[in-house]
Amino acid sequence: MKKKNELLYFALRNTKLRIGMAVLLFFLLLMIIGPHLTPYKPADFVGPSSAPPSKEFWFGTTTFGEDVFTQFVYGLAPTFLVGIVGGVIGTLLGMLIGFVAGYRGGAVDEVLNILTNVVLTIPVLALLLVLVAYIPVRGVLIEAVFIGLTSWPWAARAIRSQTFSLRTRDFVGLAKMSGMSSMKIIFTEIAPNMASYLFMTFILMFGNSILNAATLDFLGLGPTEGVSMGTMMNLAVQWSALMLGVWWWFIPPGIAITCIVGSLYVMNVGLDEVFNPKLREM
Amino acid sequence: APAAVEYPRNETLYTSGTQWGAPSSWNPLNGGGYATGTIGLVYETLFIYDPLADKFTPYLAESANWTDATTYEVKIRQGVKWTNGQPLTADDVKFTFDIANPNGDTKAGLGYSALWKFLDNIEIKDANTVVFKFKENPAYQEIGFYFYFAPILNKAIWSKMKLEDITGGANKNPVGTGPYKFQAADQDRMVWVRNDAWWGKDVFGKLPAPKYIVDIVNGSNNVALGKMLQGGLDLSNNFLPGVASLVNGGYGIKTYYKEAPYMLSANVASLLINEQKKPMDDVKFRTALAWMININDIVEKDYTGIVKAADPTGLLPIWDKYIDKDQVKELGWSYDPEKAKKILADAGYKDVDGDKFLEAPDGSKIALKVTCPSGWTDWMAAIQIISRDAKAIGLNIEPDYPDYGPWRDAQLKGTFDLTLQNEAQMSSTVWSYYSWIFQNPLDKIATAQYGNYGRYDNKEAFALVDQLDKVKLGDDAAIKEITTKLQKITMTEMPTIPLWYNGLWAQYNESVWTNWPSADGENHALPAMWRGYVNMSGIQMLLNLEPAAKK
Amino acid sequence: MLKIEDITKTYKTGTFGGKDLKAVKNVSFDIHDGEIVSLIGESGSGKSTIGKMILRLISTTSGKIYFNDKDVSLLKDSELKEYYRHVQGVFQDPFSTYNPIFKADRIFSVLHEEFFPHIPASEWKGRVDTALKSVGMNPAHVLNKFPHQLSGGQLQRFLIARALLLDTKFLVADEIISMLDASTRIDVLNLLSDLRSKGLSVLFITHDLSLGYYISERAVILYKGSVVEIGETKKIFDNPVHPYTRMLMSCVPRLDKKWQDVEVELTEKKPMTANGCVFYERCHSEYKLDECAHQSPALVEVEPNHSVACVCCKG
Amino acid sequence: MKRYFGRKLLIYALTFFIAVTINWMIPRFMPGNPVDIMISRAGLRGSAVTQMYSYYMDAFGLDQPIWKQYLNFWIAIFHGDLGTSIFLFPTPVIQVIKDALPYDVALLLPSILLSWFAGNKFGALAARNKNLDNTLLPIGYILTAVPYMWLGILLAWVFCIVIRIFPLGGGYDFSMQPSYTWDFYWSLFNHWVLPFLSLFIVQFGGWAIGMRNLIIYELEADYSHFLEALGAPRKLIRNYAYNNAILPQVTGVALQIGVIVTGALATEVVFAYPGIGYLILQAIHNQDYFLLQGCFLFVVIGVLIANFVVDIAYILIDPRTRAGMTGGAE
Amino acid sequence: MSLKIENLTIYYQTIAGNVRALEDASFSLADGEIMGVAGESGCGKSTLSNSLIYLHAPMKYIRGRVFLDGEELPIHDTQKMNPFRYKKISVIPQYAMNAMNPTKKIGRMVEDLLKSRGENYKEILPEVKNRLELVKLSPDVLNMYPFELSGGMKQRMVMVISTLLDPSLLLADEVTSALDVSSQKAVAEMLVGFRDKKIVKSIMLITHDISILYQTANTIMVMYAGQLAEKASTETIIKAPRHPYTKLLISSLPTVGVRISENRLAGIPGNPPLLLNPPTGCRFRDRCPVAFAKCAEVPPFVEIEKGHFLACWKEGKAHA
Ligand SMILES: Nc1ncnc2c1ncn2[C@@H]1O[C@H](COP(=O)(O)OP(=O)(O)OP(=O)(O)O)[C@@H](O)[C@H]1O
Ligand SMILES: Nc1ncnc2c1ncn2[C@@H]1O[C@H](COP(=O)(O)OP(=O)(O)OP(=O)(O)O)[C@@H](O)[C@H]1O
Ligand SMILES: [Mg+2]
Ligand SMILES: [Mg+2]
Repeated sequence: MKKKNELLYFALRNTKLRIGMAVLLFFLLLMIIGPHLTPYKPADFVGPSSAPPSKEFWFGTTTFGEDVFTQFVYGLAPTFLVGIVGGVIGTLLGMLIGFVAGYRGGAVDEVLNILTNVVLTIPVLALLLVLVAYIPVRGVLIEAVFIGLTSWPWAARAIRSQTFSLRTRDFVGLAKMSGMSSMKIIFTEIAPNMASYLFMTFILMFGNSILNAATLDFLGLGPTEGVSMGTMMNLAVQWSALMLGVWWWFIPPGIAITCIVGSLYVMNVGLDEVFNPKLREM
Repeated sequence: APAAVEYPRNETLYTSGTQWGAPSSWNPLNGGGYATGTIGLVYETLFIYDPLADKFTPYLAESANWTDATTYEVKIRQGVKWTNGQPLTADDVKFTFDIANPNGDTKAGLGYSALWKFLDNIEIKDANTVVFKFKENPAYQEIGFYFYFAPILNKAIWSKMKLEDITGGANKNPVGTGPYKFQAADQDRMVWVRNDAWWGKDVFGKLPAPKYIVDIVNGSNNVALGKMLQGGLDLSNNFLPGVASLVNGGYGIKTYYKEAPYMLSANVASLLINEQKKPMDDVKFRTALAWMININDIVEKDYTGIVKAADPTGLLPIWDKYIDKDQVKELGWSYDPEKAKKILADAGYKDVDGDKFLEAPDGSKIALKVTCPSGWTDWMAAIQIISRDAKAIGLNIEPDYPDYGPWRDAQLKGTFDLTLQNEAQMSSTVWSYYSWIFQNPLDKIATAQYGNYGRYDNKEAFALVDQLDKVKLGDDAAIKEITTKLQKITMTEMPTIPLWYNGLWAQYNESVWTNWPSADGENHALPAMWRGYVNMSGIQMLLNLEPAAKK
Repeated sequence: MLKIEDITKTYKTGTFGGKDLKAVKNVSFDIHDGEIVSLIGESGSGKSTIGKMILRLISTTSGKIYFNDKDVSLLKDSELKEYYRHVQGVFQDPFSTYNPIFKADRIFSVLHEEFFPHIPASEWKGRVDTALKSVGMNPAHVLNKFPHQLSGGQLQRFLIARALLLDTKFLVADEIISMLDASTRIDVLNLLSDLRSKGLSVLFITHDLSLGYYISERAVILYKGSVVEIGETKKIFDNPVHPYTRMLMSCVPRLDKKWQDVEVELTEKKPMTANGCVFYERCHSEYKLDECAHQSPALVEVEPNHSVACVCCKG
Repeated sequence: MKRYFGRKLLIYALTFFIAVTINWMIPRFMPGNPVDIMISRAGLRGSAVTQMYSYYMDAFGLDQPIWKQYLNFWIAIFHGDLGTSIFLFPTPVIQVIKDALPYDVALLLPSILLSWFAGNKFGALAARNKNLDNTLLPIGYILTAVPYMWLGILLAWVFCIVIRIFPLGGGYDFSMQPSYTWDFYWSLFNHWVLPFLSLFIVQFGGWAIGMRNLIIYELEADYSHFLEALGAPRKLIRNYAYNNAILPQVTGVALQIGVIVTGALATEVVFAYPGIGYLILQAIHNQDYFLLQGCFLFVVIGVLIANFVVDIAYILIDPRTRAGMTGGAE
Repeated sequence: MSLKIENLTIYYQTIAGNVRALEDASFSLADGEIMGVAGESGCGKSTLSNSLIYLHAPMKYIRGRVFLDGEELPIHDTQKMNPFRYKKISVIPQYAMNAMNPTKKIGRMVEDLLKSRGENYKEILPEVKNRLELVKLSPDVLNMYPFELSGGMKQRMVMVISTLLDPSLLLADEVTSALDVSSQKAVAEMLVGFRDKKIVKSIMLITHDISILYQTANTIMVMYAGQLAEKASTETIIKAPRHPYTKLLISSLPTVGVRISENRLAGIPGNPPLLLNPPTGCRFRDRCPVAFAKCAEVPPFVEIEKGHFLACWKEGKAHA
């Protein structure tokens, strides 16, 4: 009990965590209430072409006269979705492979290790570009799944080595002597011990998924429907928004991605400080 | 180390917008892939065709005439030299056409091989005269098309080549008769240097003003526009969205017209309809589609006014003279959703199951996709508008953006519902447009079909297109008569729905070169380096250019 | 009850698994009902390895371990679970034996779940309380606490209580008191001894001879994975024969006698002679012979219930 | 040592094998026939279509049984033949890549190495200076979180359009021909700067943060405390911490290479810089399967080589692995 | 009088409050003296030793003064302490196994360390080799990395490093705990040797293993829960302890020759108090068999006999 309170105390006191959390919450909130703040739909041609920000169109309009603010708030959801789905899949895969490799050791470890190395050395996003280019219909979800499926190796590696050191701990031996099955030991004894680590892994995956998705979207290989921060940037660039001075179309999505991903990274460091007493500032 | 070779700004014309990948072939027979300018700057054709004036100008040919209904005598221009010093001969011309003969010795499959459908043989009358002997009843329209299309080759060089080199070789050392010679090429550029010994110097009284032409490989619109703004690009044949605001914004950027649509019309973007699928096989349904599309939104919102709405006949402005205006008034359409609704209601389309979408008269659900390749942003916006308008009258039509490959595949295999296409380009003959719509025969459609992707079947129309093909060049009355019938078919049967005319995208910067083509100036050439356009008066544009410094 | 026959354990070591390390070499001994046997040796001599092999936490490379005449290595799922009902272990570091993020008494509820799911919770609680009391703890004081809120001695007693909850017949106690304070050590030791009187057998692993002597009937002295001396504890202590045992004896810090001025040869990372006596390099015995370098001596009984593996007592 | 290299080689070989196989599968299991596309691009009609269709099918070996195509593919690879580009027909893919490769090397190597050095130095600096840590580090976080291409576009806009101090597009000035002159090098440099910067800046942030965190860990390590207790000056302790923290950063490079390659891809697109990344996108948009295969293969090879170099480098600089492999003390 | 400590009080700052790990410790250490510090885990032994050389957060200096060779040590001032460290006072830390930079050759690290302290490595090198010989290490270890050494070797290497500058006081915290009986003996004897060879003047040897202290120390100081309990010559502490805690502690130690069947030893009932909110007065009160009302006050640590200090109301009074 005491320990948890202590973590909470440090978590609440940690500036990095607080700032990161605040930024993230802000965007989450915007994602939720944003669509209610705007009377338009993202693909509606509602205003004059390329109008600068004004009272009516807070972030201005696109070349087509779409409301940038509307696109922006609607685009947040896919962005978070990619982050979460990609992050969850990546983390789960990383956990599964990391745990099994680390816990089992021996030949299983060897094989999984090679698999990890293979996926790690294949330039994943290049592969992703190639694969994604051929999928007939592309949705945010498929994109997210793809990203998740290819982003696990580093996590698997890290989790494996953690598991490796944990599995020799005596409490694992005790669990074995209590007749627990391997899977049960992994998930009830080892995993909870790495909870903070896994959480941080997820956060990094979350951020990376968003960045990867933005790159795909930007290259025109993102979802073919709906708006996301990446597709907004893609369209803005295709329609020469910056060159034509329509900066309001191009800047907000970039800032949003930077802020969201940045806040995740900052939170990660903050969490590290919370979980690791040595790094705490007294 | 060699000294730095530089192209002085005031002697160099920078162009872009044609070459989409590193220049990799200088083979004029490689229709889709030769480096910008290979035909036109280096290789020349017997004629050039000026669509704005609707005029064939003898070019490598000095003159030509039909001595009888099946005999075409072409006089080769005197004093034309290949850049390797050899003179151009009748042999070269004969050779050029002979290799494309499917029954000849070489049997190269070339863009103008189809000429041999009508051609019997080629004879050399004298050193300067070539006689083309046609079979009975030749298709004059198509023949004219091939004559300004086929690049004349140097027999001495090409006759030594193997078939695969003729059709697919890179021809890295192009020897032509044109005003420019190969200078250098790299992944991102193609450099031509002027051929000061060009025959045109005497004929036109001048050489093209730019000593060098540097064609920049397209990066992205963004980069092209950036370079344009930096003044590093004289002619951009890119589709640059938003250029309207630049033309009026004091950036020194000019277009053919001073106001909307700014650009000449180059091709027609049509809604292709798969007539083999329900309910698109119902002409009423197709008609309703035509009435429901708010083309103005596409023109104004999507294209910010740089394109023009298409005439219901789909005929480009250069073919305006063939349009039967009264008939258009009677049979044509415009945006009227109420009318579209009524047509559908009358035809028995109603919402049976209460999902706010209409069902077909037989009660089956209608759920269609209208497609365009992912990443083609202007078209993506256009089909969004179409989908929106369709939903407004109760038709469930969703936009869909497959990648180019699957999209193209669906056309070739005829598996799409509705899609956009703009293959029908400006050409020397209106036949090219109708043959694209009514491509026949249906049963023999190859996978690499060109046209009629919706598999529209109409014997009468097919016959009319054949008849049109055989009209003599310049016989406008006959053309008008036949096309009036075809216009009627297209407007009542709706094999496709013409939507808007894509522009001959051309933006120029006058800081170094002036006297660009414009509606209000004297230069009425086509401002394009696009493939197939240099020999459609694009070369004229070059000849007309003047250095800005002179002023 | 437990019979160890000629077991060997080879580890793969080196950064990339290139080398073999024989941690245990052909060790045989047995433990009878209600007996405490000490396994004594320096760090790295393979004591824990033997303990873990008995507990099936690691596999044997060769040799057999029999529990009540059953080959332990052949046990599968339910049989293995049954085995763990009777054979349990307690380890050196009480803090690492507990999962730090759970309350310490989770070890009891896990047992409940795994072995006695049919017993109602209330009855189980009663059993836990009884077990805790029998190891001298007040359940009210120690339950519902995190490991770091309990002392090492308490945690070790928890583990012993855990063994009591099962039908434990045999306990591997691996250095269970070396991390404990002097004052708590003796309590845990006494507790072990009390359990013996309830019929429990214990393999008591330690590097401290005084502890082995204090508690066990028999002792096994291990050096570099090999048994060098084995027999009744009293006999070994009163009459240590093997030079290694003697050296160990001389090094034990005692409260009654100051260290003699005997040179200690330190265990450096010295290469071992391939076939010779394991102790050859460190041996200063007057009996040291040249042949010791080539030939490892077998265990020889020097008196009843006391065997030594040294040339000095050949015949 | 042998075993270690044996295993590494196995992994590399396997990766290569899998990558090449994926590579081969790409054009075969994707919708659309590349030959159809070639033909429709050439605008052929009538009998010319069938004629050229069979000609190209034969030329690309697509008319052979699938297993044979696979075999041929491998044989061709070992002959350095990656087929012919469709989009840049008739240029051999290998030639296309050869032309683009120097640009990638010029972009990637310096950006990786320089950002690594600068980032590490900066991170170390931040770890020892509270003010720096508090003010400049957030910037580091922001930099790592910036999407590469977005930064690229901003740079292009500011430096090419607004203040016009750098050219936009291409590998060197369009008014030049390659030559061994200073002017030419200067031009190369000018075109290189912005793409380089956009890669450099983002990576720089990542390394700086990584280093800062690692150093803080090292400063809490026992050996640091021991030195402190013996009154060693902070400078020495930090030097040690830095030298130890650099080790995981080396392995970090290997992990990062794939990511950076992708980043380079986006950057090249933004600046129309004629590298492989740009080619990949063009190949995708033009269904140039063979070019795509070739590019991907080269990226894989590049990444494998880079990883191998990092592996070796790591062995050389970390005494623990070095001794472990040569048999060291034991 | 080598070391003299007056009322040294050190707390740990935690969010839950101050952990009162060392309270009013006053004692002294003579030249040539090896003083063993014994006591249960958590009683403040390491705190005492660490505070003398490197007092850092979360440790907090509360009060007290420390004199070494007559000079006051500014222990609460990290900066001012630096000149004293290593040269006057040095430490073999509890974590000796990890005390050396894992990626530097040991010789290199020693060189760096010495240079940074303004010493000339070249001049000292022969002495380094001497010392290595003293602890039975070959000079080759200077060319090795720490991971190439066994635990015992590392321990001895750190011993050599720590004492290179002949400090006046050496703090040795649990230096034998992780070692085998044989290495334990060797290391302990080497420490004594260092003192005998006057390499160090006096040693504070911290361990919970009293039998080791019996073998090596001149005096033993017993601590309990952050307070000093008793300090006397080794013989006195082992044979005639006065503090009830010491008595119980000594009587619970098994030693060779004792068998459970013959002589069942007994432990000390109860647990030491938490130092976050320790009981007032004598902290052993709750577990003490002879505690009485007076024990609610903190007993002073007084000299009851020559060299025998004690903090107990009962025992102390009886002989005062
Ligand atoms: N998992 C392992 N992998 C490789 N070697 C190991 C492993 N576990 C133990 N060893 C080695 O086997 C030998 C015996 O180890 P073991 O733990 O059994 O010794 P021990 O007698 O219990 O020592 P200690 O008193 O230090 O616990 C040692 O040299 C050790 O380094
Ligand atoms: N960093 C810290 N933060 C809070 N409390 C601490 C910290 N370090 C030690 N303590 C507390 O201070 C008290 C004394 O600790 P110290 O390490 O001095 O004990 P010790 O006698 O050396 O014990 P051991 O024998 O286990 O090393 C203990 O109660 C401990 O819980
Ligand atoms: Mg052990
Ligand atoms: Mg301590």
